[in-house]
Amino acid sequence: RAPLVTGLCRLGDATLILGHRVSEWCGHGPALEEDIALANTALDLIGHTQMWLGLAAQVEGRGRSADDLAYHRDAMHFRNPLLVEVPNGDIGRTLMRLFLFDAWHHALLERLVSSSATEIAEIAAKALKEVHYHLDRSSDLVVRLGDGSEESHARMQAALDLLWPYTGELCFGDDTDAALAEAGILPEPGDLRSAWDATVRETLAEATLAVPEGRNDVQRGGRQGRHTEHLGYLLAEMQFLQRAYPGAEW
Amino acid sequence: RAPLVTGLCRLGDATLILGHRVSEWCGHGPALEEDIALANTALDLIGHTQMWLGLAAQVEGRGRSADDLAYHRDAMHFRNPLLVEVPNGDIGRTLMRLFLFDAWHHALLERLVSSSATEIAEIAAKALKEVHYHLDRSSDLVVRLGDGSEESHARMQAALDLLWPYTGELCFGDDTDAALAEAGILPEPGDLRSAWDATVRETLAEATLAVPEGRNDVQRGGRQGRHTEHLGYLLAEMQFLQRAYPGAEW
Amino acid sequence: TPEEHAFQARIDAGEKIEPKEWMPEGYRKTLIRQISQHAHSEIVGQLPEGNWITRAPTLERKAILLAKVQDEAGHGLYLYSAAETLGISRDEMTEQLLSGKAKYSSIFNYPTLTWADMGAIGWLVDGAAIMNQVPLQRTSYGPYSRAMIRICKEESFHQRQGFHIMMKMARGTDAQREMAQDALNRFWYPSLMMFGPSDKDSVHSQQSMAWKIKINTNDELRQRFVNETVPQAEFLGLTVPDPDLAWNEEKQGYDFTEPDWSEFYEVLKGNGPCNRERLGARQKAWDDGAWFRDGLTAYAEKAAARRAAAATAAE
Amino acid sequence: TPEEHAFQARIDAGEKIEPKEWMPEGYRKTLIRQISQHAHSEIVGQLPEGNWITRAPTLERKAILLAKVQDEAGHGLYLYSAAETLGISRDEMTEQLLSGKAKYSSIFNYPTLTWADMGAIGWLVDGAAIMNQVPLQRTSYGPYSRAMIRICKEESFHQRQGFHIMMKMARGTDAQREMAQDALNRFWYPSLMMFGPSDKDSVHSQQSMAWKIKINTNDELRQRFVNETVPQAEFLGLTVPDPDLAWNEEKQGYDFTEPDWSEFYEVLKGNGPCNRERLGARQKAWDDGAWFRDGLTAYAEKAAARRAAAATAAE
Repeated sequence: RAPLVTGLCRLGDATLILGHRVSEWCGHGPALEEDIALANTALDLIGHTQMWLGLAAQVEGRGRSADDLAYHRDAMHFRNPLLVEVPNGDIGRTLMRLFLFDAWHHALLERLVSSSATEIAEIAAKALKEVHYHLDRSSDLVVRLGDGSEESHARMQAALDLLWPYTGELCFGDDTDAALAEAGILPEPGDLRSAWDATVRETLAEATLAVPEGRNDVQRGGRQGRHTEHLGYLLAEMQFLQRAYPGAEW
Repeated sequence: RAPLVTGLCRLGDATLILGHRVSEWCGHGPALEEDIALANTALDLIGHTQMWLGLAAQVEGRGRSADDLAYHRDAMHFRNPLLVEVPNGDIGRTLMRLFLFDAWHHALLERLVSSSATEIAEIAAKALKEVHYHLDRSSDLVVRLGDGSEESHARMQAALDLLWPYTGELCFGDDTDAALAEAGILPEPGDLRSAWDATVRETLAEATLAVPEGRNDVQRGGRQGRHTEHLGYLLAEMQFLQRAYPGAEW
Repeated sequence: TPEEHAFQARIDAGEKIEPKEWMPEGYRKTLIRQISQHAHSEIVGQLPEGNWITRAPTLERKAILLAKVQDEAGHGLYLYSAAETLGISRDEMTEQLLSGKAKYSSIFNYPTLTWADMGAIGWLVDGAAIMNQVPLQRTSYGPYSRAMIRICKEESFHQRQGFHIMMKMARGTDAQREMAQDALNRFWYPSLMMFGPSDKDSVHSQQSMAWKIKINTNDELRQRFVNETVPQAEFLGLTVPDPDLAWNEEKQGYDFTEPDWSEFYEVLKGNGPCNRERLGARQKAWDDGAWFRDGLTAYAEKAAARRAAAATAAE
Repeated sequence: TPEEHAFQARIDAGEKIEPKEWMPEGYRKTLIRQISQHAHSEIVGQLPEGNWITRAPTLERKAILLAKVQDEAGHGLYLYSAAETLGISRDEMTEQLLSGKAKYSSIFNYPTLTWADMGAIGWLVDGAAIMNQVPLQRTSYGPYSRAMIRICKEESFHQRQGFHIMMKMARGTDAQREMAQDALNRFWYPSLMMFGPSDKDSVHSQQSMAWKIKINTNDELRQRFVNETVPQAEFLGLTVPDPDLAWNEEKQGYDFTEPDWSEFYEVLKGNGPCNRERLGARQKAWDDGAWFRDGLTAYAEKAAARRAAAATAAE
């Protein structure tokens, strides 16, 4: 049961933290259509979070809720990959991060719809439709900005170079993953690598962006609870009300 | 007693929040000497905070400590003037804010050393020496940067223009102030205006900076608990550990 | 002129004016000013609420607030589109906003300081907006009227959500109740200002009413808002910050204290608590987004050229 | 050469070398490299701890941490000054840091993730630094030796403060104890790396020891550190993350697992968790500060010109 709780938190924490980052754009986007689309993406991700962390809390069986998990754990107990906690940077970096994440998220959900755990399969089926749209949108923008103006190309390449070392973690498994894969509950992260790779390489080629040469698994540890220095600040902000007013209802 | 607690919180909250802002520069200053000086200023201000909020807690008599006041009040109950919570901006704005504050702080402490409340007079005497040095330093830098390069002049003028509407609050009294002044405990804020004005105008003239034309009392309310949107974020960060781990000792 | 008479006759008959049809220049200009101001208000209005999205206290509240702010951006989009039918581009309107030539609702120059403000904005600010907008569903300009119908539906949903937050706060812990009361204290008079100055001081009103661009007077709407809102405040157990508030049996409405109009004009002049932050945030979004917009344009041009080349090659 | 022999004889006799005196070029270069690397470490070392100043849990802890970070900047200043006596400017050294030509201690490329890390840095990192620095008080170069004497005094104060934080955490709530153990887990091996690669893999060592720029070997110091630190961890009730750690009666010291040197070299290559953030922060401070430094220079020039003009007028 403990590995399953961890596995579900890894999913829910990833969507929660990424949803938080995306939501930071609200009202500050580069075009009105983009404001709307980013808010929509954030909304979807928070929706997934409610389902994943809700299920995690239920499996855990200690009477906690999705909100308890979101608002009452400190950074050490968060299990998201580091990629999603990196600060937004410019809109180019934000979109590149979404694309790199979406490519993985989509590959993962496509596998999860046939999880041996029916609750997981059901959540995945709901999320997959939205994430299909996310990936369509983010890959389209990566292509258009990568193959756009000189400046947009340079910014997208810089974004890719900066984020690349964080991407390997998405497909990097540990013992918990192995146990869950064994049980047919969640796929082995390594098994998603070829699908991720194919999507990413194809899109980047169309975007006229160069795949960085360095290793892409340099920055990892988030899924085991070792985060960047950024997560603590994010949580201080996100959790403030729950921490400052324990027991209040909202 | 309630007015005195408020009056002391106004002092301690001002030094706490300004100390926090200044401490954000640690390791990021424009020159090593500046890093050291800013850390030193922040340290002095946190020291004053310990004394003022310590006394506030004692006068309040509800068993709270300076730390309780610093870490367990939400923005609505903070009583600092808005000037100190404005984000740092560039080092020019940071130094200009320090100067505008120091000019007031110095005038205030010069009066407080003869407060009818001996504890206040004692704290003021200790703080005055440090603040004398702060004012020396910040006014010197305002002069040198104002009368420096074209760019440094422009930046200092922009900083002054941006901060000016917040300065009037420093010398803007309310009923609490009136009651405390009546008792000879704290001076009437309005009585500090001429000293503040003299210091500021003299220094700005030497710095070749123009005193802004608009009203300087447009932005106020902090001393009554109506803050800017910035304070909430500052407190979420500052108070995180105390909020997340209630009852722990550090 | 005969054209003007015919135009007024159509309006009096309750007909809708559509984009390609003849209209007096004053009608067009007034509508552009009014619709774009409304659009800008939706856009700038994202900011005070956006300020609490990352700090929303539960996942559900975060989702609701995100959806609401997204709706506001959507309303901005409808309204800019409606204004565009009158011959002004969205970029022109944006420039007018950023230069200060065009205004947005002053209420958004007030800060959101606690979570209760998310309730107060929904309850009071959206409530006042609806009071303004419901009659505008019957406005004479077709695209504007249709945008209003769509917007009003969503706004009343937002208002209920806001009231629900307020109720949770007002009936919550002492600290929550304190926040709720404080939010009401801070937003009450600015909400009353949303209807604009008293009719006697209001410019443009007469002609706008004849053209059915404006349906009710400012004072009528303000009175209606007070009459509806005061019992809600009582229901919440909160105190409206007006010691002179009293039911007037004769007029079947509340007597209430006028807002401080000098404050209104100060805020309008740029001296509100957040004018600089709000416009600064929009300016920054616009400036930072330039490369993004240019990049998309560059791609579109390249793609068009590639399609043209492919078409030529195929011939 | 005879000069070199005389120089070595002075060193062997325990004399201090002073700035204006003759010294071999290699001695000068090695010292510059070593002292500037140490100075850079103090400067970059402000960042991991600076990361928690705004979040320090009490006013007293905040004050202590501020004072500590201020001391580190002060140490940087002494050390840059000592290096400057060897004919390199502070700006040159800064450029070498920012270009990556000069290094700083790899330990500062690890993140500080909880408040316990403030304890771990004081206890382990400053502890290791002291172990390195105490012998250097006897180094042959006068200015360096004097800087070290001053620095060591403050560092041991910092180490005690760090240990005190660790004790509060280790003896605090469950959550605090968990943070303390986690901090030890994360900082143990990087602290062992602070002494540099094993003697057999270490370049420059022989000559540096002859010149008394280096007093002990890396492995000697590392062993000494482990011997001192393990009982402290036991006292705290924390577990050193090394299953093979064992007291060796014969050598009167602990047998311990070597750190993963491939990780060390990866971090050195720039692939540590925070290399980019640390250098990025220093680069930004430098770039953002350019106008400030230029402004002060412009003022100084104007003031000098004014003084000169006044002097001329007075003649």
